[in-house]
Amino acid sequence: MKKLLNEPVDYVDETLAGLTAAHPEYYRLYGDTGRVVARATETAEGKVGIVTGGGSGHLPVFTGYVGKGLLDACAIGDVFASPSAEQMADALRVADRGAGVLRLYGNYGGDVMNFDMAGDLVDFEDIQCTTVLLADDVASASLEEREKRRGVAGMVYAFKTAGAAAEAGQDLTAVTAVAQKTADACRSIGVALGPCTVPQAGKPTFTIADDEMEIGMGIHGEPGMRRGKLLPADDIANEMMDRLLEDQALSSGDRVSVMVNSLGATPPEELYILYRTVQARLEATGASIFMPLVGRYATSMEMSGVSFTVCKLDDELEALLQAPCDCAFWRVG
Amino acid sequence: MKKLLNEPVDYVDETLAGLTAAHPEYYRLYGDTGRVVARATETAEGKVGIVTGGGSGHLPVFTGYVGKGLLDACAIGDVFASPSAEQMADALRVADRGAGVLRLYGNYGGDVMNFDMAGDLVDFEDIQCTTVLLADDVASASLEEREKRRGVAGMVYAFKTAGAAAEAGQDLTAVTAVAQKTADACRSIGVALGPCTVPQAGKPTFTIADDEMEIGMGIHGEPGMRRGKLLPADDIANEMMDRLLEDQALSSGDRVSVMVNSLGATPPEELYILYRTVQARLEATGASIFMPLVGRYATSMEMSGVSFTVCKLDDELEALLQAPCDCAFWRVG
Amino acid sequence: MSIDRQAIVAAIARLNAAAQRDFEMLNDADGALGDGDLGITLSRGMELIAEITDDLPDDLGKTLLQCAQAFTKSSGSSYGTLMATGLMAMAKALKGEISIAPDRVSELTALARDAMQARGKADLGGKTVLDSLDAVAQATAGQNDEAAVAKAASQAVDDALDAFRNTQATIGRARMFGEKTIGMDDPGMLAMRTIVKALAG
Amino acid sequence: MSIDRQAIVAAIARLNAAAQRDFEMLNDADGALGDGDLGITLSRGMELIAEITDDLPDDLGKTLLQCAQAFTKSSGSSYGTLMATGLMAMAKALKGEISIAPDRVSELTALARDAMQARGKADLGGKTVLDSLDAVAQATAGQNDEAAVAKAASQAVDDALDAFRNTQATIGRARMFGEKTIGMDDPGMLAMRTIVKALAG
Ligand SMILES: Nc1ncnc2c1ncn2[C@@H]1O[C@H](COP(=O)(O)OP(=O)(O)O)[C@@H](O)[C@H]1O
Ligand SMILES: Nc1ncnc2c1ncn2[C@@H]1O[C@H](COP(=O)(O)OP(=O)(O)O)[C@@H](O)[C@H]1O
Ligand SMILES: [Mg+2]
Ligand SMILES: [Mg+2]
Ligand SMILES: [Mg+2]
Ligand SMILES: [Mg+2]
Repeated sequence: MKKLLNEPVDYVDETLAGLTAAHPEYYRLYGDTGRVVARATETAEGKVGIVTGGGSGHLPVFTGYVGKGLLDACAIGDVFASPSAEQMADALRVADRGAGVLRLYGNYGGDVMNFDMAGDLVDFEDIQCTTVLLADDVASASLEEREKRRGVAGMVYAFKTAGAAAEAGQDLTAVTAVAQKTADACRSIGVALGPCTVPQAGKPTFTIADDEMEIGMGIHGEPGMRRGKLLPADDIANEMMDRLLEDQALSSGDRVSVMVNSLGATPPEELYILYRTVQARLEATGASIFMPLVGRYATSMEMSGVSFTVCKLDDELEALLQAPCDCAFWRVG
Repeated sequence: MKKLLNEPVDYVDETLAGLTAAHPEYYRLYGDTGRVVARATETAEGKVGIVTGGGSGHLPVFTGYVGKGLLDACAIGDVFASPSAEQMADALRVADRGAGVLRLYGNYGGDVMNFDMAGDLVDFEDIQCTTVLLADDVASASLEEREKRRGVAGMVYAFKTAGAAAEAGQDLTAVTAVAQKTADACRSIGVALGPCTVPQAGKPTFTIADDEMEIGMGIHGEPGMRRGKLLPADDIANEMMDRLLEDQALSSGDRVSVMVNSLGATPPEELYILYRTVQARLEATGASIFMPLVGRYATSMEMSGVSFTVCKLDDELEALLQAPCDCAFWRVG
Repeated sequence: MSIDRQAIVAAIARLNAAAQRDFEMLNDADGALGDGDLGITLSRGMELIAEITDDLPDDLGKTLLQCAQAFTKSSGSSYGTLMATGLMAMAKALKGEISIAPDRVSELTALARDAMQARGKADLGGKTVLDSLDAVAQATAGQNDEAAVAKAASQAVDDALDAFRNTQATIGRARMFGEKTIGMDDPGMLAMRTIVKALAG
Repeated sequence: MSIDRQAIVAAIARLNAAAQRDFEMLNDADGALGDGDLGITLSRGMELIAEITDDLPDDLGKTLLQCAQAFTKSSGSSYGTLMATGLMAMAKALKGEISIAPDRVSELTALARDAMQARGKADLGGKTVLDSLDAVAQATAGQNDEAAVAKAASQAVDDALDAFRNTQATIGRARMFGEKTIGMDDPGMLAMRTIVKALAG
């Protein structure tokens, strides 16, 4: 394991300590366990709260997206492990300004159990909660079993649109509907070239030969659709776009945003090489591209690979996507 | 070599094609060789131009920092290789709005020769040029031979302050003075854990054992100060801060900005772990920290490692640092 | 004899000792089919409960609720959350009672099983802790002698492990291992054996 | 005999052929001590010059300026820039002239050497192309017969290689290799041998 860290057991707490020390204008820690990140300043009474949560090791996901026009709080677990229900409950508590809280997170068993339990805990405190799950990874289950899919980078779009709706003063039902619409509009797929190492595990999450790639692999190394020889970038991009366009057809007049996302180690140079093909494939359907996102938006530490997310837009989502937002990792407007 | 690319020979041109396709609001290609990136829109007549240049493979350096409040144009070579004098001359031509152009770049032999030659070429066209070289890497030569040092991440601070001065309408002499003051105020040092691969070379730039690190290594794999066993993050950060503070003493009342920069593969989690110690060491001198930058500001593709840059501020530099700027990789204000 | 605060306090001591004893075994079992943290989850949860033993009230509902909360604090791993869920379901049913007869064990176990099933959105037969609880609920049904209940429960967790050993896991992290799980014990069922045997004394 | 446009056009053909012939050798030499692109830089530069041969003017100054520009276009590698710098220095000195005698070779080579030295900010004796040029300038000084100039220049590039082979490089990428460079030829000096021998015919 080649990482810059101290004791593996302190990896997450030290990361959060550094994050909040470097950006006190954006983030503060909340609660006794130090695993809830909230906005630096309280939001106004009556604003709908948005809370996410999940395992560490995916920066900017999850904690990074706490900020104006985005999330209100986040409960963060050990690397690739769910936070506890109590920590999630704390995140719900700090996010509630009397108008209820949307739980907006990726579809992973542990996270779901704990967020449900957290809801039960704060129910006693009269905090109203709704839930929207991201299940955008087309490689993780068929379209028929869509609700079984894992949540990956598509959540960034949902953070953005729901965050903008909440910031604009929409109520819990409306904010939840925006988040659900965005979740439904997102399709993602990844390709992995190299693994990452969970600090406390000390060994790579998977092994892969020097000339191999795995299309559809999950962000924690979950098995993908096919493993094969590493192909030229254009071929990989085409194969990934085939899967996405199969799952959600596009046609003339459609508008989409697209994210070409590094899983960590893959540099922006390679993302831009891929973007050429992504753009060409989308435009070939007749769709037009709005606000493409190319960079590191949802990662798995030093994992090597990329993911593509296509988010189909309507007028409402397009407007919410370009509304202002501000956190240490992303600014719009 | 495990990279997402097509033909290695097309790596740079395809990267630039993707970059300009994804962000047409920021960047356009200029000149016949396609190796000059300029702002999407012409700046006003009379604005001092700022041009940089160097090898590819360092995004956001160099092309990424073309934008409002930053650079006007950039000549970009093959990976880790200088662009040609003719390409640099084109960058000077597109950046000149009648008020002269500052050449602001890192101290590498090939780049210096070519920028000097480019100056000779545009001299015939009555374009006035000044030069400021970044030579901030304390590991590359002693303080006595400071002018021999390599330029690394410190250039981002100089892009920012000189860019703000030019945007504010300062003349060539004043903009050059700001850049020189910033260059003089910057000290950097790196540590490498793993190499990157130049696409056309096809093999890693250096080899290093699984339990080793090299402190002071250059961004192209140039030999550093010492190679040794990988230490805990806090120890590494302390050793690097020792070198920086030795070279430029700080005392009570001083103000600095500090950059904790990933060389590429190293994830933000590790940067924040390091930031704790960086902050503690700076504050222990009595200095106060202004606008710390933690992220990927100057990279070497998928190289693993980090660099620290301390930039000592006065009122002028502090104001210029927080002035607005906007490019696809960085926004202030 | 009946189950009251004192019996629970005594049981907690046995549970804590058993969890520490089986720490490595459970981590290893979970390491083979998951992320290797089950020993940590169980022992940490029991430790947190042990810490609050002195302050436990006589009201069995409140007592179990506090035990549940200790598990929600310990970690975000599935087992801790499922345990908390089961304990909360029992706590609701026992609110206000300070002593119950052994013949309630079957009914309470079934309540926990159902609540945990709802929480984990998993069916019975998936080779999980649910199947152990189901076996216990069935084996203890109709029994009202404390020793008989203990013996039946103890036998049931062993039988459940035997019955599911050669089936394939379909739930949780173990699912990803597919056929490899055939012949291996489910870590959560092993943990429930540890718990039930400690309760049985 | 004197040096004019026609002589230059003929020389370009020989230079181009020599550069293509030594392509691999120069890449390999540069690969051992640098980034392995010197064969590419030289052959690409000569190709670009060959492409403009038909349009070269009689004015030797303008002709050499156009040759220089071809080298600035070819790449950003040091050697191309140094070549362009040397050619530009000679071009300035020859502005307006259409024919020169062989006795000017020494003086012109020295001009190129000095301009390149200024451009590369390197001292003589550093085991670079500058040392080859210096040897040529000295060996051809005072000679005014074309054959004698050619022979002296040709001998000088060989002598320079011999003289510096067992010294340590202190300039450019080769410097990073330190003592390893002792016993190895400098790639830029090898390239200058290719050039001078081709010019000598
Ligand atoms: N959805 C579920 N429903 C019922 N039992 C489950 C579920 N998920 C996990 N389990 C049980 O929990 C055990 C694993 O617990 P634990 O190690 O805490 O899980 P993890 O570390 O994967 O969150 C499994 O062996 C199984 O018995
Ligand atoms: N600063 C310098 N001054 C003089 N000669 C130099 C200088 N730098 C390089 N050279 C010469 O150029 C040769 C290498 O040329 P080239 O391969 O084009 O360099 P690079 O690829 O490193 O830019 C060296 O062998 C040396 O003779
Ligand atoms: Mg586990
Ligand atoms: Mg776990
Ligand atoms: Mg070379
Ligand atoms: Mg070169």
